[in-house]
Order: sequence, then structure tokens, then C-alpha cells
Amino acid sequence: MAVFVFIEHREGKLMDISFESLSAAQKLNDTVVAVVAGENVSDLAEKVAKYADKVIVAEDPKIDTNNEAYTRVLNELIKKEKPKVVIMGHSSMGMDIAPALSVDLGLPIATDVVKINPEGGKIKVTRSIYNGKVLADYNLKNADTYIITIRAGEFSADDLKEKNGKIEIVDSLLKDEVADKKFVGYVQPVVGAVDITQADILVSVGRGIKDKENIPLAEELAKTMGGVLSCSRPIVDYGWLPKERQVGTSGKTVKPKLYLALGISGAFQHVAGMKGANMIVAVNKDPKAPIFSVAQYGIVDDILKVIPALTQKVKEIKG
Amino acid sequence: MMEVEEASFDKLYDVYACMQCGKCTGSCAVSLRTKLNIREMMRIAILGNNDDLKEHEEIWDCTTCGICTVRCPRDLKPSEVIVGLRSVLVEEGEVPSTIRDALESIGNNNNPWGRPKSKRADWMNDLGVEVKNLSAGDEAEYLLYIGCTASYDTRIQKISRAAVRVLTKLGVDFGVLGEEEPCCGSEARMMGESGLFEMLVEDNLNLFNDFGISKIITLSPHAYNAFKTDYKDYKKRLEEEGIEVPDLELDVVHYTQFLAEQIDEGRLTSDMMNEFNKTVVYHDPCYLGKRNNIFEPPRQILSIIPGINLVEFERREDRSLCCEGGGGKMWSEGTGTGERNAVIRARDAGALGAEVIAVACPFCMSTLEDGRSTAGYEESMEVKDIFEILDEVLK
Amino acid sequence: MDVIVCVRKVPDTAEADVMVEKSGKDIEKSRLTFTINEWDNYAVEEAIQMKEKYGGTVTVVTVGQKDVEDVLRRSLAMGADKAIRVDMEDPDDAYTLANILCAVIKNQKYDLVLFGAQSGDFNRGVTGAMVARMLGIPHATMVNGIEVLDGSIKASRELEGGLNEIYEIKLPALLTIQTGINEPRYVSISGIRKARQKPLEVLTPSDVGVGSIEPMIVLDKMYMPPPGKLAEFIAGSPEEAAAKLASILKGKGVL
Amino acid sequence: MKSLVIGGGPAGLQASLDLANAGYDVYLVEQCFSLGGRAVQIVKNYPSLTFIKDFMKPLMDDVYNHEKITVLTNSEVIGVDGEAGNFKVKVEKRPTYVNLEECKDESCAKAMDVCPVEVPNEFNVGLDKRKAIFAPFSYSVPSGCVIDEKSCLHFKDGSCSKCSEVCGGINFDEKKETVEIDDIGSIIVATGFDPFDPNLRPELAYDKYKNVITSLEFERMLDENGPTKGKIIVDGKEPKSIVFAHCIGSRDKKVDNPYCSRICCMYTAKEAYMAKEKIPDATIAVSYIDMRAFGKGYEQFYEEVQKKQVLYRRGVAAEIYGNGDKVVLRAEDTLLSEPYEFSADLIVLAVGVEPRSDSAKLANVLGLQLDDCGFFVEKNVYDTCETEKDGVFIAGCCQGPKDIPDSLMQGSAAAAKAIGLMQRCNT
Repeated sequence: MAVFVFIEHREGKLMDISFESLSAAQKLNDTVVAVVAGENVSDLAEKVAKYADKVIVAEDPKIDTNNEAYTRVLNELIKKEKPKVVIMGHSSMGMDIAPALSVDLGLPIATDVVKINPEGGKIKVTRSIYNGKVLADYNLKNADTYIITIRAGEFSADDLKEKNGKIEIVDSLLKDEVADKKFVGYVQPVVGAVDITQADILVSVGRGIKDKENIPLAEELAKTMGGVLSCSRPIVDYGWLPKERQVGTSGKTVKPKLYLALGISGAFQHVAGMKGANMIVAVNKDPKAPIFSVAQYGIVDDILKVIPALTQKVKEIKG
Repeated sequence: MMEVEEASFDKLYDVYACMQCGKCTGSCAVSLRTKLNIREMMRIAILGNNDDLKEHEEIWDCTTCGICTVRCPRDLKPSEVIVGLRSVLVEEGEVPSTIRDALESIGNNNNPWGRPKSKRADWMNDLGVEVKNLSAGDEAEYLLYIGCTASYDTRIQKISRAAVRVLTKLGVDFGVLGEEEPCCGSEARMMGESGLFEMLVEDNLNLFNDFGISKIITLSPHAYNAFKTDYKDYKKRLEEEGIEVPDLELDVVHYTQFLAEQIDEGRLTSDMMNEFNKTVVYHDPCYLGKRNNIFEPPRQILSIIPGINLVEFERREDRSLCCEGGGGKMWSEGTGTGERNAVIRARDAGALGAEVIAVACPFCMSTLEDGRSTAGYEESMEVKDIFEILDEVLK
Repeated sequence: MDVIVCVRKVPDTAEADVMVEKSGKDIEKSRLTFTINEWDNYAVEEAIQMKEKYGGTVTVVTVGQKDVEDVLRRSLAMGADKAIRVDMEDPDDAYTLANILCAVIKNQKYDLVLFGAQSGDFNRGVTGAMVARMLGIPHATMVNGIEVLDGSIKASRELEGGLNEIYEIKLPALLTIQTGINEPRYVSISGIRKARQKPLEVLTPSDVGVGSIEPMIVLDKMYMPPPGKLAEFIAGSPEEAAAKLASILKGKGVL
Repeated sequence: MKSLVIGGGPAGLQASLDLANAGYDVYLVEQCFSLGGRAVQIVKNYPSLTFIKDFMKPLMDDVYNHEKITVLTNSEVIGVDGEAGNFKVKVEKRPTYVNLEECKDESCAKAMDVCPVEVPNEFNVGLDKRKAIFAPFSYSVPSGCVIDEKSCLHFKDGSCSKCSEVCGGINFDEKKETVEIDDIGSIIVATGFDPFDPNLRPELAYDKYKNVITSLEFERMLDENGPTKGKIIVDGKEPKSIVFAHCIGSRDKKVDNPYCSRICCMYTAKEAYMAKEKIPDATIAVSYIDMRAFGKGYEQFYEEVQKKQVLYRRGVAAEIYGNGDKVVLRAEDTLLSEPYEFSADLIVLAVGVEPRSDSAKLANVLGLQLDDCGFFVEKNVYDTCETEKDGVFIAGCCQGPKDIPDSLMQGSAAAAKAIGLMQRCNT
């Protein structure tokens, strides 16, 4: 029996979630079969082979990065190979593909899974529900194949074991191009107006930044991290940043993956505007600042010392 | 002609009678720093249509301090016209997202702060004093109405705790409603959501009635004003709509009135206090002062504190400078540019040598705390509620 | 353009303390407030904006007992024309739910079916695409922009890392809507009152014609996650602390 | 048959003179020590800019010296009986404690000199002090001194009688007397008005700053014989920036004065003009709602004033606060839709016209009606002199706000009406 791992790639690059999916698959102690489909994907297949027992490569220009085409290719492969589990990311792509496969093949599906527990022939999964405040174990209906999408960041790619599997090239079995759903292309969201509500990473500055001259320091950190600069109300009051950057009940309510609060004491109205962030990190001189009561990580120090250091470290990590 | 709920602004507010003297705009707390021009709004109420209104985002700049209504020589109610214009937008769903979230939160969570009902009583954690809970079967003469902001805002929760300690020391027979305390709805009404306010009036009158509450001490002048004035009007409205509401006459006082009464009756005296050797300036909240002419009680309380050096703002009482905290401004930045009134206020206090700005309103606390820091008085000046000062000095 | 929007009432758990019931099968709901699922709200708004622009109708559909009707009334107040409630307990299993919704939708006239991309309670993110499959129409999930063409639409999908991808999809189609696609309007209390006039159809499971469906996934038990630590302070010099923080952020997949 | 005129301002004086010239005996009852009413506090009239004194002084003298007119100053009508053609009137005449016939000019000066009491001078609206024995104003009629018993120490505790030591005319024993007059054919009420008390608009902070004054105070400063000898001086300094604020207590329902004062537009124009003449380099602005220059030559005068670079800014005064030595007037320039703050050395509040506070008492004595605002009610809009009560006529500001020419005209009209009535009664 095998575990299928659907490999996500975009514009010639493998997505992180693919490695996390491989990691999840390896933990099931079964044959790990990575599926790489698309056009000109043999390079990618070689990178994936390092961590899989086998890589199935379905080269087909008709796939054209169309999720529906991927679905149909996977459908054929599952029917043919009958894997025990199909794992992919609970990503934008996985959300498009996995449920469709489930209905097409009549296979049970569990999405956004944080833990997979095989129990004999059965599969039990753990999901994090109600805003992560509750964990729930689910049993999947008995079936030959189970479809599971995993939550990003829950299965660390650091744990991957090298397997150096073989690569098998198969026919994609995609008969025609998908007629009713055409991939048009990728677009960068309109740049210009900065929308802090849409950013995944917000580097947010407060009074602790002390001087308008120091704003570029924070700007550079935000850029290095791939995030956007936001701020608390006084910074707008001082005229150091425009109103669109203001986080709080009277400004913008934000829910980034990371909110890095620099020199923000954490007035109630500010906190109310950012408490939905997945992760809050605060840097403040004052260990009693209320911001620390909502932060997961804190550094008690002068932000003007921490910002350049952090910019440097992030640059190093990102290479 | 603008219309709301099938009634024209002419019928509701006599807008045709406006003589365009500009007293409203001239008096307006924010007209110098925002696009808001109330006189023009009076004109729009006559000549505009509901679509024109969408172009006037400054409608959300009004703090509803009410001074335009207090001063209007034609005895019109410009501040109510603003609220009415807002309600046109509210009915059409065309409100800034931050206002929308606050209103939705009032509807869903009974507070505008997006906080769960189940955490409303968190301010009482580690209080160290037993407080009666009127929603849990306890009985008391007074309900101490905390209000949403003083229940949830971590800074302002301190006022609530001080209030409980002070009233307990004075032997007042009072209780709170804990998690069951509802939103008074004042801000909902001022943001133009009169339907929601009406619903709250109905619910709250029933709730007060069920828990045997008729005498209320409020922390917030906004709640005071709502219970005192708006609840009466809306109760009438509900009755006209054929909705049954308990025949409950609320006996409401703001806490400064209550404490001033305690002083008059000899139950709160200087002898009971340690010295407070600081220069203090009192900031009049609009909903206590301008809207309700309560100028003296807060000053009376402060004046009996031994050692206090009480100074006065140039602009005080009728001419007090609004802190910009009311009228939904907690949830909307609006079109304002330049220095906030709260910063001007802090600077004026600084010029008076004040070490403490004494406030009697949660919104004033919130805005002035900010103004004080922005004006650079983080180290040298504090903003304290009168309850907090009393809590500090009472032996 | 006739649009059907499937909506769901969920508890607001973002701020609240959530506790698991003794049975381990559900959470304690008495102290929670329930509202329309955030993603669904965007979907309803999107449908109404389409109606305002292109004409047509908006029908909102939900599955649940009477207490979920306020979510439908709210949608009607936003501007939907008609609401349908299937009168039964909300099934735990998305597959079952998808079958019921499919049965309702296939009897309606529609050009477009909208779902929220996920729901705030179970965040399964699966029901919409399943329904599309059952209806046999094309779908796109995580849609953050729609352009209506003649007989088709262009949908922008949100991808990880801030990129969007564009699909051209033939109608009828099903889209699941990501938050941020629009700015949902406020629904006033008086608006909700007025919407009482609008039709709200209640269907029984037998009206819908769905028999018993074996669930694909069954809840075993709910439990509380181990308590997370609050504000773990990172000590050291600015350089040391920055290095530690950077590696934590990398480990958490944020960087 | 005699006629009674109540009130010795322009309307009452003119009515008395017209009646007397027509051959009737007239009793003119004036509450104050002197004739003249409020007009004598004004320095110059608009639009001619002639001295009021040049007109009022002869008028007052003519009335006072007219053989058919009996002037009862410091007096009050306390009872009226009877009907048109035959009223019986009771007048209370209060003592002045100074017998003018025994009194010489110099002794007056001496008496005032020795008097130890100083009180605010009403005539100069408190801008200076007067003694307890004083001459009401420079050209008061009757001339000479009077004693104000309210502030005189002799009446307080008997501790002082210094004036009687230097002046033979002093008679502390004078008593008030009641004069009964029969055969009164007609009564003309011309009791005038009170200026608006700006403290009723606390946002204008009138009581808080020395450099916020009323137009009447400003008027007194324009008087060469006044407390500042005609110099505009506030707190010892000449202001270089002045704002005049229209409509203070006028067109204002909040203070129960919903009507226009009819005078504050034009007297402000005149005061602004005179201010510019006295301080040519001063910045002068006027905040106003709209300009009501409806009299003959008024619009032209308004234009003249504007040409003197007096800046008219539309928008009523909203609020006043102090800022150091300056006072700041907040208003909206409604033409620009722009709120502004004008920081000035002096703000002049153009106070409006209010019914006299004692109108109700007199209405009661006479059996007259007061309107919602407190003015005496005329018979109808086409006959603003007659009242519901036969034989009783009204004239001047007690009927409604008006300026001096209009008051004089209504005084004449009332006199004509009264003469007509009395002739009908005689035949």
C-alpha cells in the first residue's frame, strides 16, 4: 500500500507545503509516492525524489496549471494505483482539488488536518476547530483510499528523511483540455495602495520608534520579512505614516499571520484591531506594557536596537 | 429632501427653519480639524438626496457633543440631524467598516468592542471586595452601571474597580450586573442605529424590571444621558408602536452627582481622606456638562480633597473643549487632520502646571491618555478618573 | 444573473473562552453568540452587488433548525430576494450537508452558486466544491475577485504568498468566496424588520428528497488543546534575541 | 382734558411735545432722574453721524420748559382708573433729596467731591464710578445733582451727611409723595427697552474677560465726555484688533428673543466706523448672519463702512475664549464654509433689544397685554400705536424694537391718535 503525496508547484518552484505533505506521509510508515504533474516538471521530480520512495511524473502540457486538470489526472492515478491515503496541502490549490476528488471517487476526506493517526486499516485524524480553541478527533468512513489535506506549518519539513526514490513517468491520462474552466494566468494584486488588512506579515510601529527618521528602519524590516509596515494611532497623528496604515478599532482591523508590534504599548483600541493575528510578537522597553498580555513572544528591549538586528537575521535566513 | 424611515427630515427636524447663521459649525468641536460642516449638513438635509450623503464621509466626524444643539439660535437640533443623516446611511448599510463592526458587535455581543459577553465581568477579577450581583439574585438599592468600555478596556477597567472600592468604603448599598450587564446603546443611537437602540431600550427596560432595578449610578456620562433622556423618548416610541414595555421610571445619576450628594449629606468628608498633593485640572465631559449642565458636582468632589491644588482650564464648562471620544469616534477616525483636541487639552493642562487631568468619563480617559502621551507628558502628567483619585485618598 | 448563496450560522469563538462539553461531542454553546459565518457574509454581499449591477435574483439557503433563520433574515435584509431553510439538524459531516444542499439547489434556477470559502467553526473548506461536483458544474475556491462576462465569469483565486490566479469559468458555476473580496454592508435592525415581508421557505428533508446518507467523517471526540504559554520572553542581547526570534518565525513557517 | 405720557425717551418726549403744542396739558412721568431715556447714552446717530446730544438736548429742554408740560422725573405710575377721556392716575414721585432751586452749580461739584461713596456709574455701564450724590450725565434734564438713596450712607446708617455741609440744597427729609391726576383723556406708554444681558449666552464668556464688552460699553468709550474721554481703551491699552459680533440676544429662541433687534446691524456699522476713525490702523471685523440695512441711507452707510476696510464676515459668533491677553472669537465664515478663529484685542457684543423687565407690572396697572416676547401688544399690525384698551397708546421700543427716528415717529403718531381721541371726547 502506498501514500500518495500531491506535489504543489508554481512557476517552476516547489511549494513549501509539498515538503510538509511529504513529511506527513513519511510519518505514516508506508511507501511514499509523490505525484508531480504538469508541464516540464522533471526537474521538480528529482528534487522531490529525495524524500519519496517513488515519484510518479505525469508530464502533460494540457494540464496547464489548471486545478481541474490536476483533479482529473489524480483521479485516474488513484483509480489505477489505489493508494491508501492521498495527502495534499490544505492550501488554495488543495481546497480546489481535494473535495472534487472525494466526490468524484466517492472517497472520504478530512481537510485541514493537524495530525494523522492510522489505526489498523482505519484512519483517524485530528483537526483544530473553533479558532484553534478545540481539538477534535475524527474517524473516516472505511474506504480503500482516504483523502487528507494538511494544515500548513503542522508537519515540519525539517523532519524529512531522505529516501531517494525512483522516478516513474506515466501518461497523464488527461484526454482533453478542460473546457469549462480555463487557467488564464497569475497576477500580482494591484500594488500602489497598501492594504494592511490583506498582508500576511505586519511590522507595526508605535511611539517607541521615537522619530520620523527611524521609520525607514522599520520599513526595511517589513520589506525584508515580506511584510507590510503598519502602525498605531500616534504615528498617524504625528504624520509619520498615512492613515491607511493605522491598526485599531478606529483604523483597520487586521488578521495577519504575524503581527510584529514594535514599541507599541498596547492600548485597548489598538489591541482590539489586531488580536485576530495568528501570531503576535511584541518588542517593548517596558516589561509591563499591556501588549505583552496578548503576545506569544516578547522581547524587552529598545526597538531601535532590535530592529536592525532582526533585519540582519532575517536577511541571513532568507539568504 | 432627505428621508429616513418614511419620514422627511423636515417633519422630524424642522430643517427648513435653519437660517444658516453658522453658529453650529462655529461651535463645533471638530470643525476646525475635519471637513464636517454642520450648517451645510442642515442644507443637505433639505436639498440633498440619500445618494449625495454617501459623498460626505465627514458625517462620521461628529462627536455628538451636542453643543450645536445647545447653542442653535433657532432652537433646532443640528446634532440630531447628524444622527438622522447617519441613520439614512445605516439603513442603507453604507457605513465605514469600523462603525459597521462596532454596531454588529453591539447586536451580537451587547458591546461595541467585539468582545464576548462572557468576558464582560473580567474587570472584577482580583477585585478583593465582595460585590453584589443583581443578576444573580442579590438585591441592592442601586445598580452601579459599569458600561461596555469600562468593562473591557484594560485601562478603563481600573476605574470600575476603583468605583467599587470607593462605594463599598462609603457603605453604599449597590450591586452590579456582571456578565448580564447590557450595552446602554448610547453609542448605537449616536452612530445612527436607532432600530438597534430601540431594541436595547426594550430589552434593557425588561431586564432592569426583572432584576428589580430602578435606581442607577452610572460611570459613564453617555450611559447617564441615554438612561436619563433617550430611554424616556424611546419608551414612548415603543408604546406608540404597541410594544409593551415595563412601566419603569429610571432614577439615574451620574456618579459625580451621587458623590456630591454624599458630601452634602455629610457621608463623604475631607476627614475621610489622605492628602492628595497634586495640581489637578478637571476636564468637563460633554455628556455631563454641555448636554446635561452638570458642572458643579465633579468640582465639588475634587475641591474637598485635602492638599489638592485645583486649577481650571480656560475653556471649561459650557465652553469646554470636547475630547472627541463620543458619537462613535472610538470606532472611526474620520477626516480629521492636525492636532487632536485631546492633545490640545493635554498641552493646555501642561501650561496650567497640572500633574493630573481629572476626568469623569471613560471616553475622556481613553482620548486624554492618548493626548497626554502624544503631547509628551507621559512622565509628568497622569489622567485619572475622579473615582480613581478618591480610591487613592480614601482612608 | 440568478445567484444562490449557501450560508451557515456559527458561534463567534474568536474572543470567547470555548469549553468542550462533558460528552466530548460538542462545545458548551450557552454563553456563545452566533452569527453568520464571516466568509458567507462576503458571499452574500457579493451576490447582492452582482444583482445590483446585473439584475437577477439572490436566494440564500441554509440547513438547520428554526434558530438559524435569523441568518437568513439578515441576508434578506442585505438584499437577497428569497430564503430557503431545510428544517433539520445541521449535519456534522460536510458530505451529508453537500448532498442536502445539492438537492435543494438543483431544483432552483441559478447561474451562479456562492459559498463562503470556509466556516469559522470547523474550517473544513470543502462543502462548496463538493456541491459543485454533485451538481456537475465547474468551481473555483478561495475567490477574491469576480468579473462577469457573457456566459462565463473571470474569477481571481487567492494563492499563498500574495499571488492571485485567474480562471475563466463557464456558467453555471460555483465559487467559494474569500474574505476581503468586498466590503459587506451593515444590516440595520430596521432593515431586518422590513425584510420580514420577504419569502422564507422551509423545506423538510423529505421535501428535499434526500434519504439517509452515510457520513464520510465522524466525530470521535473533542478536547481542549494543551494550554499555550502566553508571551514567552526571549532573553539576550538585541542580536541574540533577534536571532532567536528569527529562527522561531522560520520554524513556525511564517518566514 | 390732560394727557399722560409714561417714559421720557425719544418717543415719550416727542409725544409730549406734540400733545402740548396741540394745546393739551401733558404729564410726563419718567422713572429715572433725567429725561432722555437710553438714547442719551449714544454718541452719534447713523447714518448721518450727527451727535445725538445736538438733537436730544434741545428736545429735552423744550419738553422740560414747555408751559403745558409737567415733568415728573424719578416717578412711577402706580395706579390708573377710569376710561378713555377720563382716567384718574396715581403717580408715585420719589425724592431726589436735592432741592434744585436752592442749589448752585459749584455747590453740586463740592457735594460730589465730599461724598465718600463710590458706586458703578449706570450711565457709563459701569466703566467708571459715580458718587451717591451725582449728576446723572453731562446734559441731564433736569440738570444738577440727585442723591441715590440706595448707596447713600445717610440712608444706610445715618453715618454721613457731608454733602449737606457744602450744599444748601440737600434735604434728607424729603419724602416720596403720591400725585393724583384727574381728567386724563389719554395715556401714551413709551417706556422703552432693556439691553440684552450677554451672560445668558455663557459661551460668549462676557463675564470672564475684560476685553469682551457690550456695544453699549463701547458706545460710552466713544463719548468725548465719557469715562475714557472718547478713547477706546481696554485694560489700559488701545486695541489694535476689534471684532464686532452681531445678533447677541437677537434672533435667538434660546434666550426667548426670536426677533431681530432692528438696530444692532446699523449701530455696529456706526461703531465700527467710529472705531476706524479713532484707531485707523486697527483691524476691524464684524461677524454677522445677514445685514439688515433697510432705512433711508442705511445701505449707503453700510457701504461706506465697508470701504473703510471693516471686514464683514458672514457667520454669527459661536464661542469666545481667552488666549493670553487676547480673546478668540470662533465662528464660521459661512460664505467660505470655513470655520475660523479670530484672535482680537477686543470683542464687542452687539446686544439686542429686550422688553423692559418691569413691563408686566406696568401692563397690569394699565390693563394692557404683553406679547410672547414681552412687548406691549398693539391693536393690530396696521395700527401699532393703539392698544386693545381705549385711550391707551404705545410708542417706541416698548411696542417692539426700533431705532430713534422710528421711535420719534411713533411718538408723534401716538400723540396724533391721542389728540384725535381727546377731541372726540370733548365734542
